[in-house]
Amino acid sequence: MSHLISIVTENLPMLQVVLPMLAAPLCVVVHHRRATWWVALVVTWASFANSVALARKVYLEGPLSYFVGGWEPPWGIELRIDELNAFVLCLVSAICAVVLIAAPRSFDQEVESDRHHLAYAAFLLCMTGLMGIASAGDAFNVFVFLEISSLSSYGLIALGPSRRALSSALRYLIVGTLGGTFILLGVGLLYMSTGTLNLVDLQQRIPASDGHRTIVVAMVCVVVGACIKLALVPLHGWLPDAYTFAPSVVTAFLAATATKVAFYVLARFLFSVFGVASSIDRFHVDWVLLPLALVAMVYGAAAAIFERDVKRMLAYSSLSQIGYMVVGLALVTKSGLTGGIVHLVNHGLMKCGLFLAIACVVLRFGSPHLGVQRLGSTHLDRLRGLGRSMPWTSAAFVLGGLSMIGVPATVGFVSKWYLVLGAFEAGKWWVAALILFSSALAIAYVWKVVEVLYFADPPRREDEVGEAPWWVLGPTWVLVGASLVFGVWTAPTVRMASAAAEVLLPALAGAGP
Amino acid sequence: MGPGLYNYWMVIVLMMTGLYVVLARPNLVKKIMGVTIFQMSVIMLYITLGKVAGGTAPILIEGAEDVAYSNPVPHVLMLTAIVVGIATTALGLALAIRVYEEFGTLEDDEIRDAEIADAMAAEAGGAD
Amino acid sequence: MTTWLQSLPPGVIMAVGGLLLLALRGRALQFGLVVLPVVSYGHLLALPAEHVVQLTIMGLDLVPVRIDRLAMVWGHVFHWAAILSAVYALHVQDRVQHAAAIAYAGSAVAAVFAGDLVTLFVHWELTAVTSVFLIWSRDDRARKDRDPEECYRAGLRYLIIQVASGVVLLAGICLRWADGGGLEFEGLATGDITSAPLWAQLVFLAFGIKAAFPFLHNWLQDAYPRGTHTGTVFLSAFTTKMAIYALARGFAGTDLLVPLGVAMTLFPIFFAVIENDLRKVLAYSLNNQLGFMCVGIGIGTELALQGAAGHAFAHILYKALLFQSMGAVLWSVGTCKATELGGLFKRLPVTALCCMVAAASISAFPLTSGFVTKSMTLSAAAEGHMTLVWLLLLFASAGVLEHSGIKIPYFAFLAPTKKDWSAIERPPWNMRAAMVTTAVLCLGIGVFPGVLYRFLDFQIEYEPYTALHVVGQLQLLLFATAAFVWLVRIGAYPHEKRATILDFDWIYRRALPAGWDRVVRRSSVFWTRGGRLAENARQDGLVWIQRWVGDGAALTQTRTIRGIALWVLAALAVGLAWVFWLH
Amino acid sequence: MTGREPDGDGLRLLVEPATTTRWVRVLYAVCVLLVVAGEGLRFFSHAFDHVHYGFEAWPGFYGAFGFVVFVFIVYCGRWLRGVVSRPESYYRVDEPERSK
Repeated sequence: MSHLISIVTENLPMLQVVLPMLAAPLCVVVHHRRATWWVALVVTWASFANSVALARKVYLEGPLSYFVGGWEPPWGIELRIDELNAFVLCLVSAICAVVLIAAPRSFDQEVESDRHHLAYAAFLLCMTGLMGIASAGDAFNVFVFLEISSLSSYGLIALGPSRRALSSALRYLIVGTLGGTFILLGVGLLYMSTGTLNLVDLQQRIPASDGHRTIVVAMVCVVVGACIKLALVPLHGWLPDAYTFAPSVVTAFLAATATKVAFYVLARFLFSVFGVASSIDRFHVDWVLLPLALVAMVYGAAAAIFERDVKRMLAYSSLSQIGYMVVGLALVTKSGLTGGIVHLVNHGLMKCGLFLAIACVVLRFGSPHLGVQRLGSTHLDRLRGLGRSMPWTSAAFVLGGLSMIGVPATVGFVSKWYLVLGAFEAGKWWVAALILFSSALAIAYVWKVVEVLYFADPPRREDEVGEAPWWVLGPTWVLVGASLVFGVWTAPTVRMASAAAEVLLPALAGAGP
Repeated sequence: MGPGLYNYWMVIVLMMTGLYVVLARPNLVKKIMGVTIFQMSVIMLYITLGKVAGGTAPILIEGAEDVAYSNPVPHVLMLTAIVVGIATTALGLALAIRVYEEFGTLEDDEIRDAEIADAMAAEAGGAD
Repeated sequence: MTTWLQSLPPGVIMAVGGLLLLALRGRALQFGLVVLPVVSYGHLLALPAEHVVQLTIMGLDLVPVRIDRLAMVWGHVFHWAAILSAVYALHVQDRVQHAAAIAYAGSAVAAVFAGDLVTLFVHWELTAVTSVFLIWSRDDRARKDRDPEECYRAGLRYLIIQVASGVVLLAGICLRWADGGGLEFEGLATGDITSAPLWAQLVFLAFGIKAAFPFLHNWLQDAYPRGTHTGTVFLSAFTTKMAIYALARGFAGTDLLVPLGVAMTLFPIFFAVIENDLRKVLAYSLNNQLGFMCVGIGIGTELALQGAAGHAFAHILYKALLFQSMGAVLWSVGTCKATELGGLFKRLPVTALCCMVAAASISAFPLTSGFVTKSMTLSAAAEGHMTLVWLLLLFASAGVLEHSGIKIPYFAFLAPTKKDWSAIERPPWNMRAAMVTTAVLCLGIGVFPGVLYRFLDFQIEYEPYTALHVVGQLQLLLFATAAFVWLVRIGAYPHEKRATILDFDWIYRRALPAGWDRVVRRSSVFWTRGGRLAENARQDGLVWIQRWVGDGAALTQTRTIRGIALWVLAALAVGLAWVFWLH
Repeated sequence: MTGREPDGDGLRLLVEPATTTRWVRVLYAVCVLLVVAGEGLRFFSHAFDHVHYGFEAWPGFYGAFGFVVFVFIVYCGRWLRGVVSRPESYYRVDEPERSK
């Protein structure tokens, strides 16, 4: 028995990737709606426990390397977990675990019943990919896992109930593949000039090549590829449609994880692999990213104000929030980076909660975008007076919205606090002003929904509906609750994020919080 | 232009061809093909950079001491990349079939117009 | 366990518990409504008299709890007000209103015990967002006075101004923090505020908005008459007095407060004379009372500060009682317009008597609470040899008698009327119980001021009952009453009229929008052109933004793959150009 | 939920026109008495020795001050009404035109 336990504890880094990967085909084989769900549920929770255990180990004992099959690099595949990875892994597995609880009720309505097992399989594969990206120790496996997660997410999006889900998925597929291939190209060029794929080795060898043209092109390819996956304006074209038409639970899952992992890739390559000396000091990538991020911040929020479909509104709000994260990265200060990384988790929590609240609404009003001749159930006019008939859902939405604005005692405030602090550290007060301006825009779009929820009369009496089932409402409140808890009890997230920021910016360690 | 760079030029030609097809052709299947060509160009790049001048296949031969081998790693990597490429193409084509069933066309801009029409019809249809 | 309870900020039980009321109904709701403030008060009393809790969050040294003599005055009276108002509101079956009211009271209490500015800011904003529901609520009997649309808009204006106050406060805090200052909430400035640093001025302004300084005051008269009949009782107790506390804590001895306070005591008097809505009269009267407290804080001597604190204490009770009695009228009759009322004495004798006790208290008749506290401020002014201030405050005292002492009870209960009230319902027992209890408290403080002083741990034994003081005050009040009678008899006293009385809010509700209109539409040729451009810019600006990012607009429409891929290529090209240029 | 308060008839004395005149006379009488009481204080105690201002010791100062101020306030109010009084519907949202 103890032997078994030691096998498990020694293979923690691998297990969290392998478990969902093995469970995915199992789901296809089992082919039973509820049974596959149980399989997926057990596996995701196991992975979650695994990530937490791993994170604990990393914080106690420092970064750890795992050699797949016992082959040491450069021949074998290395999984390398440090403070940054552990943080991302915890977020991804936690979101997967919580979202999956809500999945069956929501799938029942939005996905054809003989495809549920496939949906769970794709879900698990996507999780595999995301966990893999976040734990891979070499550049090529980052690409492979990226493709695994992307391919399965195209499939998941295409499961959406409307025909527009198909076209959105196909668009995402083509653009996403371009992005993935750019990363592959960049990795090839890196290998060409350094002869290694291992991230740590790359980090050591790149300074020696001193801005070799091949490496520079590789940097551009990787950054552009990651930005497509990250949906940084103006490379965001695929995101609003994909989020709007995917099944509600899938949107909640992807919004909270996929873009976050892409952000991780971007940060990892810019700061660790290419190094601050090359990417920032020499080629000033931050000068390009910062304006784009600021535009994203304001553009996303402005578009969300006018958007009348709440799901799509949240998608635009995501663009804005991605802008915040990239701002944190492009400030290149300890506080800014901490803010960006902590926002990665914070935004994951609150946006996932908000999209699940939308899933609750969809459950009560019937599938969104089903018929051509009627409003989708996520249209603003459908939410009129919902504060009375669905008080818990509405309250969750309001709390998530407050977090989106950045009201104190919510996680949104914590992120923005560090971002503003970072802006001042960098001497860019105007960035801080823009962050506040964009928060003001957030008030407008959140208020728009609150006004409809609480101050508009329901269109008709028979439209009065009951509250959503607790299977969906529960996870929603877990996430909204977490976004309040971590808004007050900021120590765990902020400490992890600042440790992660130190990994990326070792030169600045000791400065800032 | 030495012969050593020939492959790289072809990589660039293929890459540009692929991207051009994605951009210029509204037909979704052609776009998928464009993406595939683009991927192939990158695969060719990897294969090319693994080649060592005068090198032979990386199979250990007993007794042959001074044989130059080509680098096997990029080849191995590309096995995975090809699988990824095939999966992408397959999924893309499958989606294209479903899109055609639903929209009755494969032209990107026509699909877009149909989607906008969907949205407007829903808005006009009202809450019920 | 004990330590856990000790580090729990007072009021949080109400602030958090209030939200739980949302889940309750019927008896459980009523039970929770009354029990929460009682439990919260018990918690406060169980804490040590001098007590500080420190906490570090995100690198900020916070003091969520700081209990001392000054804060305790407000701690006591806020809880009394919360309990009495809760009893008063017991008959209302509206979860949202109750939850908002209790959470509001709780955050106000927590604000008073905040030891640092950040904690203060959080509660400062919480009181704003919770209290607004008392204005928005639609479940109320006062249909005539509370048009839903108007209540909504008034609530929105109220919310904007209240939140703006918090934002100004936050700006001040940030500036101070950026200057390397601490966050402690204590003695922020004194003496000449105009030469104080900018952050102190901002904080002063933030406090001033909630304390209803002249020109910042209109939210008070705008919003309070729109509250529900029970909601306004809550509103009257907390927001403004919290601001008074903040001023006493942060800006004691700030000279500017004296002229500001005097102005606050004076101008509402004249508006109150002609206002028809009796709850709005009370709102003006509230503003006037705040002036007395501001003067006390501005003088800044021990006696003056004690007077301000004592006055706040007494004021919360009698002002609550006045709003309670008007709430009872509202509940019974459905309106509080003076033109609609009169002669209610016969049908609502208990309410009328309580109202008169409150009226006597606010006018500072001997043997009532106002007498013992207001005179402290006057004495402090006299001892500081501020003759003009003293005279003006005396003037204001006569004014208080006019609007709150005579006008309210006279027009509601005594004025001749042809209306027959025999059919109206009498207020339920809980409203009457709350009113009678509050009235007893008002009289009790007036009769036994020493008990109050000891209870509040005042340092100076001030003796209000000197023969000269009593006789002088009675002369002032009764001669003024005689003047009222005389004016009514000769027909010089203005009749009540249904009207809207313009005040400073006219500036932002009418003048600015209309002025914009004028500039744009009706001016000389030059301005017409420029104005049209400006107007077009305003309208077109929105249209323009919408054209780009509106629903289904150019930048938000579903894109073709070509559109997306073009951006990708552009990004790649720009990226390559960028790095090669730098290379 | 109607309370059982005593009907107001017993208190009618307070508001009947005939009795109000009597109450008013009582009020005037008390006012005169108060001035007398003030003067009494001057002769029989040291109350006026400690006043802050000299004018406080003038006979009937407080009474006169209260009377004059009250009349002043009321007349100011009448004047103010002419300046700031508007129809009740002035701010009414649905009738913006009428108020102009």
